[in-house]
Amino acid sequence: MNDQADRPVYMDHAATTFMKPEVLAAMAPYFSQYFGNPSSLYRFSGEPRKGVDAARRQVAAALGANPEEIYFCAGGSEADNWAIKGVALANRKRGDHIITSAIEHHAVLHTCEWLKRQGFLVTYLPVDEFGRVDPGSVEEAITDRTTLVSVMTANNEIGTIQPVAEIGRVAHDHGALFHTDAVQAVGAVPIDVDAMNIDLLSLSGHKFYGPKGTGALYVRRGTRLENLVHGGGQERGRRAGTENVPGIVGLGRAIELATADIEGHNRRIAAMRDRLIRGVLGSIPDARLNGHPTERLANNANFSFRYVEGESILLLLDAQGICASTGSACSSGSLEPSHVLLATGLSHEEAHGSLRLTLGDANTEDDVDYVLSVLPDVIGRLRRISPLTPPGAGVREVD
Amino acid sequence: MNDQADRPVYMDHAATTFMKPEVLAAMAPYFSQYFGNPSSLYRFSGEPRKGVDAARRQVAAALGANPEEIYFCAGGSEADNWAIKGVALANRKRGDHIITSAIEHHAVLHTCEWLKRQGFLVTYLPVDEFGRVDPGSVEEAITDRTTLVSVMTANNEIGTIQPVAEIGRVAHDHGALFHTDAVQAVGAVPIDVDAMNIDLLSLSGHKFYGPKGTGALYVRRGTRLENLVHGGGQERGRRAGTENVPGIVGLGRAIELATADIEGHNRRIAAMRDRLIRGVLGSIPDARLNGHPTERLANNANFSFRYVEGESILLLLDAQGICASTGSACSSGSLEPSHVLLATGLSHEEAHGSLRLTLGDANTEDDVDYVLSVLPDVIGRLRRISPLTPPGAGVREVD
Amino acid sequence: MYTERVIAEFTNPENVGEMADADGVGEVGSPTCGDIMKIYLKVEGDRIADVRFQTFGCAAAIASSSMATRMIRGMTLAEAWSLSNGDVVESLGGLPPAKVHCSVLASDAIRAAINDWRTRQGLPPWDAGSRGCCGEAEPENG
Amino acid sequence: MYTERVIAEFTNPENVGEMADADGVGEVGSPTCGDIMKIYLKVEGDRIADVRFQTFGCAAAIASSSMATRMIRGMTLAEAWSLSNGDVVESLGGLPPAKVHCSVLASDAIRAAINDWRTRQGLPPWDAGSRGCCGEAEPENG
Ligand SMILES: Cc1ncc(COP(=O)(O)O)c(C=O)c1O
Ligand SMILES: Cc1ncc(COP(=O)(O)O)c(C=O)c1O
Repeated sequence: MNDQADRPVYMDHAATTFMKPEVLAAMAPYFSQYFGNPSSLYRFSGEPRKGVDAARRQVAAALGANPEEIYFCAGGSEADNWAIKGVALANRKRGDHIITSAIEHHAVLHTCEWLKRQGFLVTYLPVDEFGRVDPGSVEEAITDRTTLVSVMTANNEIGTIQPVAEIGRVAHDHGALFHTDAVQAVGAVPIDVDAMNIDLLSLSGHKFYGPKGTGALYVRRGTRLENLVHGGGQERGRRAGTENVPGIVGLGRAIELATADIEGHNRRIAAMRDRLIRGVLGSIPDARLNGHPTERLANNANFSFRYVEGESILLLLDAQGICASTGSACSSGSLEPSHVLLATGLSHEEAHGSLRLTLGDANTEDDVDYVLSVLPDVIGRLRRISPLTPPGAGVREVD
Repeated sequence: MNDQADRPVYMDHAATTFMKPEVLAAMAPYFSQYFGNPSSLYRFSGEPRKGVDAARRQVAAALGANPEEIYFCAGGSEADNWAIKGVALANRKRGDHIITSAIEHHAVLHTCEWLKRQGFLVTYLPVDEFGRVDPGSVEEAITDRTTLVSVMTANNEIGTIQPVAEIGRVAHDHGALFHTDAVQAVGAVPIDVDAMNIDLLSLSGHKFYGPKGTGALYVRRGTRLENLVHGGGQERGRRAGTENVPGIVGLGRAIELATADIEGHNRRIAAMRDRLIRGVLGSIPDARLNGHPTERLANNANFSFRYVEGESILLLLDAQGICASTGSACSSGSLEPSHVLLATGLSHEEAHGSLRLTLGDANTEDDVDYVLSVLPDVIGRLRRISPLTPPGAGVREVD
Repeated sequence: MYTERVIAEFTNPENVGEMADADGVGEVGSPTCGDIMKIYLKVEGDRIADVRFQTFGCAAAIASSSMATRMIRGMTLAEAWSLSNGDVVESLGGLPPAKVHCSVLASDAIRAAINDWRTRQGLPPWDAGSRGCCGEAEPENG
Repeated sequence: MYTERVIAEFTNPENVGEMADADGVGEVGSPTCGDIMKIYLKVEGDRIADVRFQTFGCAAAIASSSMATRMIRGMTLAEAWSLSNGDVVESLGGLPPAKVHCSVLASDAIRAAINDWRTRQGLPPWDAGSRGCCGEAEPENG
């Protein structure tokens, strides 16, 4: 064990990010000073209301949308649930068929499962070995009864970026709405809801250095959508609940920062990522990169290491002060391999041996060096324990 | 106009409260230092996880519940939606009837309307002139098909406290579950979920000096409940979404502070409230107190002033630096009088002329004096404009 | 939500009060709708020599009454008749969508007062159309 | 989620490796389940003289293998047979509910190795029951 646990080398930014000081600074006045309810009539509500309005403009600007098309909510999961149930239920008279992909986040997949239990039909599109959805497969799956196509902008595990504009085009050609879960994409993939044919888009503040428990749903004007949370008239009657003013203000500031220079940000992060990928594949045999070689998020590196299991890798890395993630999740009775990796054609064994390293704004080249110095030995140790390791396999000598 | 707008005499604590410094202090380390995802495996998740666990214990302690029965969510509205839809849908095979009251918050009423559109039957119990539900009326309304009774602990407009223990008893006697919206009650009404026969209870952080955008649902062990937000396995698989750790920690600290000395707090606040009520009724003719004379929240004073309309009162008070609220809400085309006041038997005119003053921890006796010095003149001015004012009516001379 | 002009007009309304010897009186609205507006006219020749109002209602209703009465003072009855609610809204620097009906009420009350004067004069009332008070709510968004 | 003892056992496991001249070998699990455990026994008389394991799996699986092999070294075969997964969990200071199956796998692997030894000796295998690997998930709450 080392004692870096409090300030480890954090490479799990796809899980959540720290909040930037600028974001906290923007939020600060709204906790106890401008604490009023933005919907109230008195002047004391002016500052909170201005804060919320400004945040709405900031989010809209980041997406190429109009402020009136932005609805604040409590996170990416709520936004996904709302978009998918909301469209499905509001358009039920028109059709009962929904198309999504096999590699969506559980917030989308479990919502679709719920809709199936309510009598809807759901098609799960397959992906290729890199995790890409073929827009042609949407064309094949879509019918007169299809009201919604939901495909994520970028995948949270393997980082693969989808051809959303083309998928949206197919949806529109057939009169269906197009929703995209952009929770991982904001700040990394430039978004223009018009150019990308997007009718609904989910995002989540804590994925781009904003506050946890904040999110937004973009809803194109005129879209038929049922409410998910009923009650008061907040968010123009579409999402009840006293507005989380500090959170909304923080979300606005965070998205502004995250989208100010996506290209420059990606260049810096991708350079580290590429060195990480080259270093890992160069020093560890029987390793593969999961996801797309080029159409991937700048911060995402996802590997499969044969003969070993992901949680073990994670915990040995943790013992060395490195925070990472794996697609191998624990449920009672067995390890659940990542549905995303299986959908790309990996075997269970390969899917179990996955490691996700996701870079962020606080990472340095030193962090990459440190991971590259630790990881080969970690994989080597676990392979020496594994009954699957063929004699001789293990760790390549680094030259 | 005075220039107190930035720091007005704030008497709208039922709408929202400022956040206490202790609460912000508790949250502070979790924004950017202990920012990790509490569900992750590495040690860096330890602090966030401990923070969430401690908050769960704090909320449980405030309700006489077990920590495993507390589920965090994003606010009172979400908690109400979740409880009511969740129980109704999960128990649909057993029954399709729900009982609630005519004076619930819109988060409950609009949720019930939604369920009606899904084919459920809803009974709205009447209230007496003080806004109380008669447990006997629950007994009359309940049938074999009733799966849920939902009656709020205390009303947000008129402050009336309901006989929840008795209502819960009737529900249980007939095999129905009992939910209560305690959003206004936490910190003012001592809660014991067992003694009060409560199966589900909603609360919202920003009503007791905690963070906005935080809430919790208490769910008695073994209660059949569908999820509202589907997705990841957070909150033991019942409420998806990356945990809002700072918000949860703040909610925990706030509820601990709010319930540390409910009796002492109520004594102090009720003394101010009673002076306010006496002063208003003593100086303004044709005024009445809405709600129950004794079974009411310590901080709530709600009046009807004949011949005048609430929004006008509000804006004239605002011009004098006083923040208050009215049941007279504006919707397109007409003024919507409060459904709560109408349910207590008020005429439209009386319901339109309502004013709610809700005290809080920062209010002082001076604030009460100030309101008492301003309000009679405000009502007098509006009455002089009103065609309804009978000759001679207006403001009683204060002696 | 209100413009400064609305707030100023509301907090210091003009032409407030009853007029005992009015030549024409118009009242519209009801307590159920939440607004009642009563306009009193003093007519000299075909001009409005004096005007007063009494209003039960929200800030927008009071501001609209005050503004409308200021606007029609000195007008001919025909000019006052053709004052549209849009003119009132414009003079107030705008009203929130949910409050536009208050300005409609003001012009309705003026027309009612003018027709009351005409009736008292034995003239046939002009055709005011019927706009009701509790209009249907327009969906705010989509 | 893991106790310190689990982490310690996992990061520094004992008895790791293949045993070329084992007297009994037991393997349970599958890559599909995500855990494979292989136990090698050296038997002298009716006692376990030496023991090795190889495990593909999570930290709990590796820690359980290490702990179980340490516990049975020196035991009679009958004693080792009756080692329950609960004994292993206890020695580890507890396992999260979702991970208890890993300890079951460890005692299953030991029994498989013992029966392999018995079969090689021409003895009838003891009855191990059948516990499978991918157990049904218990609902966590309510
Ligand atoms: C009684 C009651 N229930 C529910 C709510 C909704 O809570 P929130 O606005 O925090 O979602 C409120 C407050 O607005 C309330 O007073
Ligand atoms: C692609 C994707 N969608 C949805 C979510 C859910 O977002 P949240 O946890 O903020 O609710 C996440 C992250 O957890 C995600 O990565």
